[in-house]
Amino acid sequence: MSERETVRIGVYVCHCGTNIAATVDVKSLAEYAGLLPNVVLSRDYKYMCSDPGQDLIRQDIRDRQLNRIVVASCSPHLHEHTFRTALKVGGLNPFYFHMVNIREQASWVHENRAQATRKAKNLVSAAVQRVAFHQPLERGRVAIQPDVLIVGGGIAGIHAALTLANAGKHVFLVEREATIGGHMARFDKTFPTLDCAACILTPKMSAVRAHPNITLWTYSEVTKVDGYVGNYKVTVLRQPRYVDEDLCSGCLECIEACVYKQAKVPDDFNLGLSKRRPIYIPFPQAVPQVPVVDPETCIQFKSGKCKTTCIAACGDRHAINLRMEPKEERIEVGTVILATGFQTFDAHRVPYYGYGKYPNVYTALEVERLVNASGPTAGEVVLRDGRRPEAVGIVHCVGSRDENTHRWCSRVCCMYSLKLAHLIKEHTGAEIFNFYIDMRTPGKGFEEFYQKLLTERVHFIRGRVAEVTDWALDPTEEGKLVIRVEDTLAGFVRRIPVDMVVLATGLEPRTDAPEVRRLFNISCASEGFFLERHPKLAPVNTFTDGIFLAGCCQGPKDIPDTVAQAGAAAAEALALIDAGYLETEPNTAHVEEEKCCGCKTCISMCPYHAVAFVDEIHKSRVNEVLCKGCGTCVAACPSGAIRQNLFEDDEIFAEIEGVFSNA
Amino acid sequence: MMSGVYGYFPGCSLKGTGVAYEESLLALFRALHLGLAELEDWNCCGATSYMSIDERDAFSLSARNLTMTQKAGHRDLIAPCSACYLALRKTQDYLDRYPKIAGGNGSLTSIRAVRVRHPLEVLYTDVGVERIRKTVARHWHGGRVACYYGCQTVRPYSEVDRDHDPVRMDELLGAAEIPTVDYSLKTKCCGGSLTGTTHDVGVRLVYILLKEAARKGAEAIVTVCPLCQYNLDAYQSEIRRSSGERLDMPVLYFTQVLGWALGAEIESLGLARAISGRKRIAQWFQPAEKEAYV
Amino acid sequence: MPEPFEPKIVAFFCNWCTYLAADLAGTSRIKYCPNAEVVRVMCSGRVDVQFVLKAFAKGADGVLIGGCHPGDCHYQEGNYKALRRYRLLRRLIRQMGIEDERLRLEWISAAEGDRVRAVINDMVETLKRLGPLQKSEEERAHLLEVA
Amino acid sequence: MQRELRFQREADPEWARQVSERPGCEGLYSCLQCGACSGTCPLSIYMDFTPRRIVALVREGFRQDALRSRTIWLCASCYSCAVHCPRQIHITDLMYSLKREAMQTHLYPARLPIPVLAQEFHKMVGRRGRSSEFWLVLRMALRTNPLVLLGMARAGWDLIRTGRLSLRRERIRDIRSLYPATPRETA
Repeated sequence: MSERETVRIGVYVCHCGTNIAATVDVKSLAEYAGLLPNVVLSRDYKYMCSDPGQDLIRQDIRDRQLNRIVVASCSPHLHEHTFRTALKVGGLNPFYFHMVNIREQASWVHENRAQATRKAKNLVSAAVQRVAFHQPLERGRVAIQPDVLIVGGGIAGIHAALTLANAGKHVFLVEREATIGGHMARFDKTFPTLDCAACILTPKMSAVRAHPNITLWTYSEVTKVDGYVGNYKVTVLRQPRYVDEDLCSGCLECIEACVYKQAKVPDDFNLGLSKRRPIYIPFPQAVPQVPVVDPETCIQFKSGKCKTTCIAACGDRHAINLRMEPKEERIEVGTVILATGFQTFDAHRVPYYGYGKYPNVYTALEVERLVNASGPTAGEVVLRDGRRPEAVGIVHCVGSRDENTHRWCSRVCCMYSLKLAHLIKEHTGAEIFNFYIDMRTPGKGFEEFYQKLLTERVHFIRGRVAEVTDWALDPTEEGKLVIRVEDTLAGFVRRIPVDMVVLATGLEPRTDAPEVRRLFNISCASEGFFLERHPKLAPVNTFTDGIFLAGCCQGPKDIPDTVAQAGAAAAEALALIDAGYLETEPNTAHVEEEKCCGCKTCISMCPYHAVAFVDEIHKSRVNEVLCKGCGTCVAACPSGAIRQNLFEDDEIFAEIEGVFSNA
Repeated sequence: MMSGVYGYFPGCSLKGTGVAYEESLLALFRALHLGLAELEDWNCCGATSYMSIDERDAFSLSARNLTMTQKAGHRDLIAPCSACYLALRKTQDYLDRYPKIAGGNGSLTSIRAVRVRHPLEVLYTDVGVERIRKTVARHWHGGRVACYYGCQTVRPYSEVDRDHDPVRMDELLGAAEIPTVDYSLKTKCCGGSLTGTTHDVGVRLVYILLKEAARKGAEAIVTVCPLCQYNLDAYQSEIRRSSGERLDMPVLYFTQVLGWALGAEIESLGLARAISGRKRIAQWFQPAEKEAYV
Repeated sequence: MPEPFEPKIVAFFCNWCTYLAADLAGTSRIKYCPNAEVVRVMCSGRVDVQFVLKAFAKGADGVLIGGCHPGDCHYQEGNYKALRRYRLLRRLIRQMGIEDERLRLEWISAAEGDRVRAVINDMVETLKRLGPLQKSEEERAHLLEVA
Repeated sequence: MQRELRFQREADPEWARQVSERPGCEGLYSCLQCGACSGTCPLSIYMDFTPRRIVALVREGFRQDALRSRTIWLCASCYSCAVHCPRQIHITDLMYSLKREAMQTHLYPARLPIPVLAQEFHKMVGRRGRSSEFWLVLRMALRTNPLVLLGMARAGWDLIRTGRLSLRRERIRDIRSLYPATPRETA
């Protein structure tokens, strides 16, 4: 700060309604602040972040010639930007500002009013001392590359991709499986409207395929991400599917021609409920309409002695190439949308429900395939032995709301259980028993759907099923699966024999979520789903600029919410792209050349190679474009030659001293 | 700990109704060349009843046994009775988590250093399925059996096996070529002392366990707990009289069948102490001459 | 009667993990001891040896550094640099007659709001056991010199 | 006719809070009332209140109903509820805690043999350090309903026949060390 100018600090203490005022004595805090050095004005106000609150700051800057502002309110992660903008509008450099977090770090975490207030005072005094040293800073700008990467081709990725593509942006859509469509492609009907999933999904899927602005890479995974918001450098590994997407016409004759006369390989799209050939297409409406060869089971790969009738069938198109190699694509994008979805809870983890032990215990997803007209049984709901079930039990909350597995409510199970109850009853006329802890139907038309099911005379028994067993205590139970449960409303224990048990398994983060998280440098919440920047104010943003979230990778949600979120993520990306640039934080490092002794300690400190050694002058120099502003080199410099904007040594020293004002 | 000897806590039952358990356990450990040293002047574990009267007294009992184990210099204490096993482990857990039970001046000290073990788990982890398979000395010519784990050996404070679907007894018997059936009630309660207090209820539970085992084609039930064995063994004639169902099912200790398979002296397995299914036992456990030398 | 000893902790929290964890503790209304005042830095790698010594010199009874878990650093490896520096610091302060338990480095991710409580409460307990950091003026001056 | 109305004044929430602070009973308030405990309990079908309802009664402070119930005594402590509970509540330990309180306040159901057995067991082991099954059953029967002895005669004879019933009265040498002399918590 220049010597001439005298520091005139304004301190503003926020009540945040009663969030702060209830535990921190805001009046005495403001009074205390008023007595601190360089403070010319100190106020407390109900909501500093509100317009009138911000106006206060602007006016005082004008009327009282304030040149430093301290706001004591919530976390800087919430409103630092808000107040900096207020300073800017008030004609002051936005970085003559420091924020004190007396909500998350005082009023919300301490009970004793006196102690909380004392702590708040120390924090304010620290800020007042610190802000005196603040310097005017200019934000840099990074241009935003208009192309977008979307990871995951489920309904979230598809919707986001189409939204952006329709807005004229180019989208790279990367999907791990051989087709896009995700979980939704496996569903038959969707709740509560019971409209067929395929009818609403497949048109979107083909639209993706056809769209000139979308580059679709299935059977591919992102393996490397470099760079920063505006220009991420991404490497995508494309697994060989052994059928050339450009040459293949999708006639599927190769599949018919396969030497395997009938299918032998468990079909994972149908969760093993049907079989496929070594060359196959996941499902009839798959996008792209291009077969895949599975080297694990293809004879040619195993023995090299196959008649390769598939290649013959393909004829002069020569689309099948069994020597296809994995391929790496390198792309540059400005923004990324993660739509990597979820996985369903593994029912083997709750052995007392007999999944994997009793053949007629199914997971809900398996039953989705059974009721599906294009499924393994063409929509016939039959047991593995071909029998039609006469009584079916649907067990809710499998792997949800349970400290032994997952604590959270998976949000969709109640509704899809109702849907399956309806469909199974429709297909088989069986007696259906729903076993639930609490029925959760908060959504448009959801409660009405529940009502409909009640009138369809589906049984609803409130109680968490204790066990599914083949132990028969009564002749009528012989050869059946017996569900033992307390009917908590009737008030006694019941044994209900059924032919089929459906486990409503919950939603959990994908096993590889931690790796994906590291790849894109974002955080996970405690359950393992990706962490949004703010649950209400920035629900699709992450803490890494330019990386957005859509769908169940951020937490369990149904299709309507997923699509809505995907649209929001696309809009956030668009906002960045169309702005054309993003203002960067100025907290980068720079070298004071006269002090630098050329020891090169800093060079090894920087993972971004932002610090380079300039041989001519035998000193280090920081490339401020590459610098991400961590300050590690600053702390490491033995001669104190490197400085970091906003985190200058004297600023932090002042803050440390301020903490000891011993209020 | 293959070297050294295991401390051994019989508990009241193994000196009374469960004496066959003790006999066969000792025989089996001899056959495996494992040392067992009975704890000097041990006291009752307090079982389940004690907890209902006075928590602190209950923990004092096990605390004493643990302290003496440590004094005796044993790292492991084997408690074959489910009730004893649970009482000892629960005591360790509670005295650790709740200093206020231990008493301000730590008068009750939880001896974490002592590892409370169940013979089933010792056989599975310290000896191992492989060694059992290699040591098999007699071919089983009995029928299929149902492995019954009961409750407390596989519940919260236990390390014996998975609490919902234990398998270790099945695996050990499998290694000894003893065929087992899939028994859905393997962890259901036998009623414990209820057969003595609310007799009808207790016997009903026993009846269900026996009936389901028979229904699954088991010709005998194998247990790991003296109380389970007693309940299932002692009331079959009563059930026969009241329900008219022909039940005469041997109820054995896993130490008896494994002892047999691993070549322990037959007369030391306490087989004569069975009440039900004596005929079947007599047939199954007679040594075929040629196999005596295997 | 004299007020019971309330230790004073200066906590340097990294912006991306530990500071967010503290925010989470706040939004989850988790209650913990009010003895720690947080200084926000972008990365635990920014925490300079001098900051720690300065804090002790100024009268801190303990210093806590909070960073992202290994492998999770927002800046790839700043937390490893912090770890190295921390090891050295522990030795240094020991030589200066400061018990090394008074300096603590913890990895706390954005999801671990409750860990903030656990760590701070535990540290307060430790410091209460150790008692206030007794330093004569000269000693403090010396600390400042080194800083 | 039995009135099935409860006035709030009959509830004792303070007692509920105290229970929730006893070792093992911490989970009390996190109960979902899902009934997994009752469903898996082998004895719930004989109880006057299912375990779930006991938790509900305790949590709402209906002390008398909970302490007078047969339920707490029928619990054979197989811990099945504890391993099934989605909130990891130690229901078995809650039952123990209620049994002890029912004992101390003499609220346990009259002529129910289970509490009697517990008392006799506690006495016997307290005096001798070990329990002798024969004498234990005998004392319990004499104090409740001697007729049960007839029912047990057969089983008893079988045991004697197979040498599994010893009439010896076990005793440990160092009886003093059984309960370390510490005054009960005063603070």
